[in-house]
Amino acid sequence: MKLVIAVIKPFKLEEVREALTGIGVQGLMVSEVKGYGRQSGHTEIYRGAEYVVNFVPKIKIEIVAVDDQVDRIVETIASTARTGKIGDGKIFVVNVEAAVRVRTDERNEDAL
Amino acid sequence: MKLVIAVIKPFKLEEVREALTGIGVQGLMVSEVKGYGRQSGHTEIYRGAEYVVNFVPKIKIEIVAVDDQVDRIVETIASTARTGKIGDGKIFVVNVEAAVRVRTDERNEDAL
Amino acid sequence: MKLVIAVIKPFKLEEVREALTGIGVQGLMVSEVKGYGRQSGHTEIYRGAEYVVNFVPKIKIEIVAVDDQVDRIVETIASTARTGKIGDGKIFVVNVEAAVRVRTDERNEDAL
Amino acid sequence: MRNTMKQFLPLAGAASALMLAAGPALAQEASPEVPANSVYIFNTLLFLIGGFLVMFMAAGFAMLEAGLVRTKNVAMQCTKNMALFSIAAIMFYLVGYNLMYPGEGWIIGDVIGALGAKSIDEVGGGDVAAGYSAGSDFFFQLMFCATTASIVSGTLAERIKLWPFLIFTVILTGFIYPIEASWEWGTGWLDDLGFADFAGSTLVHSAGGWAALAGAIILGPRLGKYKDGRVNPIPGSNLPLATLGTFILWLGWFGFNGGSQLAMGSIGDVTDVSRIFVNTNVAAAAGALVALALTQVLYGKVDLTMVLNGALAGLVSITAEPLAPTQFLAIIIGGVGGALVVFAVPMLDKFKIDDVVGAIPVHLVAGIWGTIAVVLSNSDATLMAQLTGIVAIGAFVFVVSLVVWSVLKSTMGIRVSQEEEMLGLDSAELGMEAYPEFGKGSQFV
Amino acid sequence: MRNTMKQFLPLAGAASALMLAAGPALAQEASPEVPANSVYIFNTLLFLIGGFLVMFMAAGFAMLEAGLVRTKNVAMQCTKNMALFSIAAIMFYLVGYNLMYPGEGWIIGDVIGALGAKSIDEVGGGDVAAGYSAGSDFFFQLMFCATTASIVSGTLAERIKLWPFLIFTVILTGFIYPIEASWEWGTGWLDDLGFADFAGSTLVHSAGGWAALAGAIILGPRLGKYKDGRVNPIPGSNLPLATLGTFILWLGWFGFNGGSQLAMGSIGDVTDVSRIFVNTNVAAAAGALVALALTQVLYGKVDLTMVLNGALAGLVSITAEPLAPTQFLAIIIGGVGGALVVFAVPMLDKFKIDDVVGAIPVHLVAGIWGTIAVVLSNSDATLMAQLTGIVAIGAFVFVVSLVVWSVLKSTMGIRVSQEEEMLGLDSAELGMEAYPEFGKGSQFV
Amino acid sequence: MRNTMKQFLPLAGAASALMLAAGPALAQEASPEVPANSVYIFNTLLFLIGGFLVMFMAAGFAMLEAGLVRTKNVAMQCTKNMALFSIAAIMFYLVGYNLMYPGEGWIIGDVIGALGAKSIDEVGGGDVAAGYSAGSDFFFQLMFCATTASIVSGTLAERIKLWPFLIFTVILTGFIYPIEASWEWGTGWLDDLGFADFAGSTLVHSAGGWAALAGAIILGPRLGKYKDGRVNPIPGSNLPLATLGTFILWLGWFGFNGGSQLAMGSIGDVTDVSRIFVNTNVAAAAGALVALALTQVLYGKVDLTMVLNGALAGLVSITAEPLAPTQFLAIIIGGVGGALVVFAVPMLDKFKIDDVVGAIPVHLVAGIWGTIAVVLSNSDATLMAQLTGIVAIGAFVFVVSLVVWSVLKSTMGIRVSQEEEMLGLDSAELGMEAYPEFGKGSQFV
Ligand SMILES: Nc1ncnc2c1ncn2[C@@H]1O[C@H](COP(=O)(O)OP(=O)(O)O)[C@@H](O)[C@H]1O
Ligand SMILES: Nc1ncnc2c1ncn2[C@@H]1O[C@H](COP(=O)(O)OP(=O)(O)O)[C@@H](O)[C@H]1O
Ligand SMILES: Nc1ncnc2c1ncn2[C@@H]1O[C@H](COP(=O)(O)OP(=O)(O)O)[C@@H](O)[C@H]1O
Repeated sequence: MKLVIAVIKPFKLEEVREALTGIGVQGLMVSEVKGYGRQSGHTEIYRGAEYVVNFVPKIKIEIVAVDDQVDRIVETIASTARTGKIGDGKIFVVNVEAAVRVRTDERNEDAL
Repeated sequence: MKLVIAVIKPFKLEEVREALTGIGVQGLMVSEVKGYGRQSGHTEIYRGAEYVVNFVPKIKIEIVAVDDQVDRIVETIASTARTGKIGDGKIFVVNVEAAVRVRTDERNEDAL
Repeated sequence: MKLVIAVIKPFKLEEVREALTGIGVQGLMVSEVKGYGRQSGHTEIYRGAEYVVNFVPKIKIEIVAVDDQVDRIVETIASTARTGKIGDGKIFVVNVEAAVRVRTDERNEDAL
Repeated sequence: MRNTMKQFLPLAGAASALMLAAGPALAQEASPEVPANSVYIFNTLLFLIGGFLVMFMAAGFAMLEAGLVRTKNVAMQCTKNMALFSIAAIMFYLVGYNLMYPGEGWIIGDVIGALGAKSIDEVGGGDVAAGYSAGSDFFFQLMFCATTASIVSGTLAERIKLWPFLIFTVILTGFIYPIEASWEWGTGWLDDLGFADFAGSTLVHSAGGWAALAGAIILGPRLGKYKDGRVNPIPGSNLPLATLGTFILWLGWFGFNGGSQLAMGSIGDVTDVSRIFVNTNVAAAAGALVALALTQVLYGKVDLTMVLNGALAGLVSITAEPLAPTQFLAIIIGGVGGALVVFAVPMLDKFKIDDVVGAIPVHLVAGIWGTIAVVLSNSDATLMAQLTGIVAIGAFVFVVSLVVWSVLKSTMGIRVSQEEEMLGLDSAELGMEAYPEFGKGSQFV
Repeated sequence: MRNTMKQFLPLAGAASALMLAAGPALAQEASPEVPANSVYIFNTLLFLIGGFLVMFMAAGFAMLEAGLVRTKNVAMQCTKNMALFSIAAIMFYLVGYNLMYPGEGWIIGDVIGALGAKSIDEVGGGDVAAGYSAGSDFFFQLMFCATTASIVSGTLAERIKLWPFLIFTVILTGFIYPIEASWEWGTGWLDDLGFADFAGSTLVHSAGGWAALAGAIILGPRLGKYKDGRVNPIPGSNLPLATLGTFILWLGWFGFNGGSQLAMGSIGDVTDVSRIFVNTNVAAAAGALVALALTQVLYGKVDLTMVLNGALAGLVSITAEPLAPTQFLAIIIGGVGGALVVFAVPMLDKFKIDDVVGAIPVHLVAGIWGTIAVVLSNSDATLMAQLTGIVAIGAFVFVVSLVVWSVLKSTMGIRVSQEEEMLGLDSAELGMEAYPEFGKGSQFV
Repeated sequence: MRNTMKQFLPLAGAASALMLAAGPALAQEASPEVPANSVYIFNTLLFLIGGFLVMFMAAGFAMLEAGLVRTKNVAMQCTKNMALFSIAAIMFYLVGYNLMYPGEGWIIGDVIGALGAKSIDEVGGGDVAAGYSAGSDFFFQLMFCATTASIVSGTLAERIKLWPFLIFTVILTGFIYPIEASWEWGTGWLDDLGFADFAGSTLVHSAGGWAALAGAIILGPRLGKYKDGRVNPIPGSNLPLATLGTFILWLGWFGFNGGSQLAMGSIGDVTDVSRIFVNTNVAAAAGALVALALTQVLYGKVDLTMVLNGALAGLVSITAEPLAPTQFLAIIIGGVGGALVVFAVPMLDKFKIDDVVGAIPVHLVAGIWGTIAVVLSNSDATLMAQLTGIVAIGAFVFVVSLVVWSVLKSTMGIRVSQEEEMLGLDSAELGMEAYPEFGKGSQFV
C-alpha cells in the first residue's frame, strides 16, 4: 500500500475528488495547508506598507491505496489538477506498512 | 520507528488521547481534516436546493513511536475509537527513518 | 527523496522559513496542528472551573527534499526552532518513493 | 392622498386634520392643539430618530451580506456596503433629492423632477409653517435612497467588480431611484393616479430588487452555482453575522415605516406611529415563523437562512401599508411574505438567476405582494392603481438598469475573471482577507 | 403605588402630580403645565423609543448566546433567538397582553387576567385622556415578554431540541409570564401587597431565570460537562460576539429601565428617566468592574465571560429600583450583583446544573438581589413584601415550568440524542453550519 | 460664545433667542414660544437620545478594535473596552464631572475645576429654569469622557498589560480629560479666548489621540512590526467586525454631534440638530470615499481598513464644527480628513510608532484638521484661537500622559514579556481564547 500525498490549488478539490471517485477511489482525507514554493513572492500593500505574501493557500489530499492503483491515482490527480500555471502543486508517494479499518478491525488492503 | 496516522471521529479524540496516555504514549499531533469515504453521501437541503455532503469532519492523529509499541498503539486507537458505525476511520502505519528532539538535539528513539 | 516533518512553535515559523530559504529549500507546506507532549499539562480556570490544557498550538512543516539535502534541512530547522524550552518540537524523516510536479508532469527529483 | 406624499405636510400635520374629521367626539375632548412650534419639533424629531434607525440598516445589510457570502468575498462585501452608503449620501444631496421632490419645478411634469443640489435650513433657521426642518426631511429621505442601493449589493455579490458596481450605485442613487420615487412621493403621476405605497414596498424594495434582478441577469451566476442541471448550494460563511444583520434591519425598520408617518406632532399622528411599530413588528415575526414552519415541513429541517429571509420578507410586505391593517391582518400579510420567500428562492434557482443573499425574493417578490396587499386594508387603494404602480416602476427600473448594466459590461466589464472569482474578490481586488489568520494558531507573523 | 402599576397612568402623569406635591416652590416657578396633547406625545414617544431599544436586546441575547456556545450549535442558537422573539410577538398579542393587563376584567380576581387578543387605537385615533397610545404601550410591554423568553434559551443551549423549546416558549410568553406579571404590573394581588419591582428584576429576569432553572434540571447537563466529579469547562466559540451582545444589552437596558418610568410628559418624569439612565449605566459599570477585580483576585486571571456576566448582573440588580438610589448606591447594588455572579457560576456547577451562558446567575440570582435591594432606597417597599413577591413568582414560574418541561419530556422528548449532541445541533437539527467553511482557504466548492 | 459652553443653557435655549434676532420675519409668523416645560423635556430628551447613541459607540470601538487585532489578542481587547467604559462611568461621576464643570467653584480659576462627586436631580425633581435635567446632562457628558478612553485602547493593543492600562484609564477619565475639557466646555480660559470646538475634535478626539501617542512612544511597537528597516504589516483578524464597529461609530456620531447642540426645544435648535445630522453624515461619506479612491490610486487596490478609517476621519473632522458648514463644505472637510488618514498611517510607520488600529491618524490628525477647519465656516472663530487650543490641549494631554505612562513603566511595567506577546495576551493574561475552537471540526471536548 502507498500513501499518495497531493498538494493542489484549493478550487481544484472538487474536480479532483470527482475524478478520483470516477476511477474507484473510495476514501481520502483533505486538509488545508499553506504552501510555499515558486508561486509565492507577490507583494501586497496593507495600510500603506508593502509586504511579500509568502504562503499561498493550498489543499492537501491524502489517499492510501493498494500498490497497483497508485499510478492511476497519481495520473488522475496530476491531469485534473493541472492548470499549467505556476503553483499547481505536487504529488508525493510514501510507502505504507499497515492499515486498519477502525469499525471492523479489517486489516491492510481490506481496510481501504 | 513508525509513524501511526489515525483518522477518527472528532468526538472520540479526548477518549483516544486518554487511552494513549494510559499506555505510555507521551506525544502526538492532532489536526483537523475532512474525510471522504463510505460514510459520505447523505444529502442536505440548503435554501431549497439538495446537495450531497461529500466531506465529513474528522480528526487526524499522528504519533511517532518505537517499533515495538506500534501494535499496542494501533490496537488502543482502534478499540477506543470504534463505535461500530460507518465512518469510524482508519489507521495507517508508515516507516520513519529518523527523529530529532529540537530542544535537546536528541536523536531517534531518544527523541520521542 | 525524503519527507521531513517538523513540528515547531508557531512563532518560529517565519524564522525557520527564512533559514530554509537561505539553504536553498524552494518549497514546503505548512499546517496547523495541536500538539500533545511533555509541554502540556498547565491548568487554566474558566468561569470558576479548573481544567488542564492538553493541547498546545503547533505548526507542522513538511518538506520533500533530495536525500543529500536532508541532513542540512534537519539541522537548519533544529537550530533555528530551538529556544531550549520545553515544547520546541520534533523533526521526523520519512522515505518518499515518487514525486510529481503537477504543472509540468516532471518526476521525482526534478519535481521538487 | 394622505401618506402617499412622502414629503409635503401642512402646518400641524395632515393627520390631525384627519383626526378632527374622523373623530369629532374624540377631538372635542382633546385639549387645545399642540402648539405649532412643538409640532415642528416633534415632526423633526421623528425624522431624526427614524433617520438614524434607517441609517443603521446599512450596517444590517453589511452584516447580513458579509454573513451570507463565502469567506473569500467578505472584505469586498464590507467595502461595497461602506461605499454604496457613502455614494448614496453624496448623490442624493447633489442631484437625487431635487429630482425626487421637485415641488413645482418639474423638468417634465410629474415625470422628471428638478436638477440641483439640495439646500437645507440656515443655522438657527427653520420655518414653523413647513412643519419640520428641511434637514431632517433630507436626512430621513436619504436613507431610503441608500437602502435601495444596499439591496443590489447582496444579489450581485461574489462576482461583480468593485468599480462598475460603484458606478451603477452612482446612477441608481442619483437618478433611477429619485426619478421613480418622485412619481409617488414627489407627488408625480402615480400619486395622481391613487397609487399607495406608504413606506416603499415598491418604491424602495421592489425597485432595489428590479435593479438587482437586471444585474443578476447580465452578470450571470457564480461559477459552479449551477452545473449539470443541478443547483449547487454555496453556504454563507458566517450565520451569526447574518442573524445580527437581520436583527439590525428589523430594528431599523421601525424607523423606516414609523418615520414614514412623517409627523408625530398630534395625538393622531403619534398614535399612528405606534400602530405602525406594532404592525411592523408582528409582520416580521409572522414572516420568520412561517418560513421556519414551512422549511420544517418541506425539507424536514429548519433553514435558518430562510427564517432570516422570512423575517425580512414580512417586513417588506407590511411596508406598503403598515398603518391601516389590524394586527391580525399584519400577521397574515407578513406571513404570506415569509411563505413567498420559501418558494421564490428555489424558483429563482430554476431560472439560473443567482441571488447570493435572497434579495430578490425578499425585496422584489415580497415587495410586490405587500403593494397589492394594500387593498386589503386601505379603502382608498385600488388594485388597478397598485398594479399600475408595480408595473410602471418595475418596468422603468428594470429596463434602465438593464441598459446601464449592459453598457457597463460592454465598456469596462462588470465581472471579474474566472481565476479571480475562484481566488475570491478579497485577494483579487482588495489584496486583503477578511479573516486572514490561518486558524487560531496563527501566532506567527 | 406609583411605578408598580406598569400601565395605568392618569392624564398628565402621576409624576407631575407628585412633583407638585413634593416641590411647591419649584412648581410655582414652573410655567403652566405641559399641554395634555404634548404629554400624550411625549409619553407615547418614550414607549416607542424604549420599545425599540428593548427590541434590540433580542439581538443582544442572540449574539451573547451565539458567542458562548460551541461552533457546532451556533446556527441553532441564532434560530432559537429569532423564533422566540417572533413567538413572543404573536403570543403576547393573542393572549398575553390581556392576561397581563385585564383592567377590570380578571377571570380570577387579581390572579388570572382576561382572555382575548389585544386591540389598539384605530388609525388616526388615540385618546388624550389615556395619556399615551395603546399601541405604544403594547409595543413596549411586549418586549419585556420577549426578554423573559430570551433568558431561557441561553441556559438550555447545545442540547435541547428545537421544537419542544419553541412550544415551551409559546406557553411562557402566552401564559406564564403574563400571569405572574399581572400580579404586579396588572395591579394584581402583589401590587396590592406593596411589592415593588420597577422594571422587572423579579417579574422579567428572575422569572426567566426560574423557567431556565426548571428546564436545566429536567434537561440535564451537556455531555461531558461534569465527569468523574470534575467540572469540564466548555469554552464559548466567539468571545467578541458575546461582548457585542453584552454591549447591545447594556444599550437596550436604557429602554428597559428608562421606559419603565412610563411617562416623560412632565419635568418630574423626564428628570426621573434621566436619573434612571444614570443609575442603570453605573450599576452595569460596577458589576463589570467587580467581576473583573474578583476574577483577578480569585483566579489570578481576569475572566472576560465573567466580566460580561458581571455587567449584565449589575443591570439586572438595578432593574427593580433604578430610580430611587443615588448614583453611589447604584454602584453598590450593581457591584454586589457582579460579585454574586462570580460566586454563583461555580456554585451552580457544584449542583451539576449546566447553564451554558450564565443566565441563572445573571438573571435569577442578581434578580433576587435587586428585588431585595429595593428596600435600601425605596421607603415604600418592605422586606416582607419583596420576599413575598420573590417567593410567589419564583414558586409559580418554577413549578409551572417544571410541569411543562416534564410533560414535554415525557411526550415528545426534549433532548437530542447523544450522537446528535456530539455532532452538534446545527448539523443534526438544521442540516447547516454556522461557519461552514473549512478554515479560510475554502476557496473550493 | 454659543456652542462652546457645552453645558450652560439659559431657559428656552440660546438658539431661540438667536433665531429671534436673526430672523424677525420668520419669528413673527411663529406661534407663541414652546412652553418652558416642553423645552425642558425636549432638551433632556436630546441628551438622553444623544447619550445612548454615544454609549453605543463603546461597542463600536470594541468591535473595530477586536476586528483589527490578531486573534490571539481579541478577548483582551474586548476586556479592555468593557473595563474602560466602566471605569469612565465611575470616575466621571466621582471626580470628572465637577472637575470639568465647576460652575463658579474653580480650584484654580478657569484652569482646574472643582472636586467632588456629581449629584443629580432628586426623584421627581428637576428645575425648569435649568432647561434640562442634570442627570441627562451628566449622562451625555460622561459618554464623551468614555470615548476619549476608547481611543487609547486601540493604539496600544496587543502588547500593553491589562492593569497598567486600566490605571491609566482611571487617570485619563478622572483627571486628564475633565481638566482639559473644562478649559473650553467648562467655560475655562480657552473658552474665554474664543476657541471653538463644537463637539470635541480637539477636546475628545485629539486628546484621546495625544494620550495614545504618548503611550505608543513609551510602550514601543509590537514585536516584528518593524524589522530590518521594513514595515511588516500585521493584518487584523476580522474585518467584518471592524466594519460593524465603524457603522456603529457612525451611528453613534449623530448623538455625539447632534446632542452637542445641547437643546432642541425651539425651532432653531431642532433645525440645527438636523443640520448637524446631515453634515455629520456627509462628512463621513466623503471621508470613506476619498480613502477608497486614494488607496486605489496610490496602491492599485482599495484598502478596506483605510476606508473604515477614512469614514471615521471624516466624522472626527466635522466634529469641531458640524453646524455652520454647508453640506458642500462638510464634504470637503470630511474628504480632507479621509485623505489625511491615508497619508498619516504610513507616516507614523516611518517614525516606528505602532498604532494598531489607526487611532492616531483618525482621532489626532483629523481632529487637528477639523479644529482648524472651523474657521472656514464659523466667523466667530479665529485661526489664532484655534491653534492656541490645539497646542494647549495637545501639550497638556501629551505631557501629562507621557509622565503617567513613564511612571507606570518604571513602577509596575506596562508591557508584557516577549514570550507573552508572542503567545498572545488572551492566553497570557486572561487564560482564555477569543475563538478557542480548533477550526469548525472541534466537536470534541
Ligand atoms: N519540496 C516541497 N516539499 C513539499 N511541498 C512542496 C515542495 N515544493 C512545493 N511544494 C508545495 O507545492 C506547491 C506548489 O509549488 P510551486 O513551487 O509554487 O509551484 P509548481 O509546483 O507549479 O512549481 C507549494 O505551494 C507547496 O505547497
Ligand atoms: N483510502 C483512504 N485513504 C485515506 N483515508 C481514508 C481512506 N478511506 C477512508 N479514509 C478516511 O477514513 C474515514 C472513514 O472512512 P469510511 O469509508 O467513511 O468509513 P469506514 O472506515 O467505517 O468504512 C474517511 O472519512 C476518510 O477520512
Ligand atoms: N511521539 C510523538 N509523535 C508525534 N509528535 C510528537 C511526539 N512527541 C511530541 N510530539 C510533538 O512535539 C511537540 C513537542 O513535544 P514536547 O514533548 O511537548 O516537548 P519537547 O519536544 O521539548 O520534549 C508536541 O507538542 C507534539 O506536537
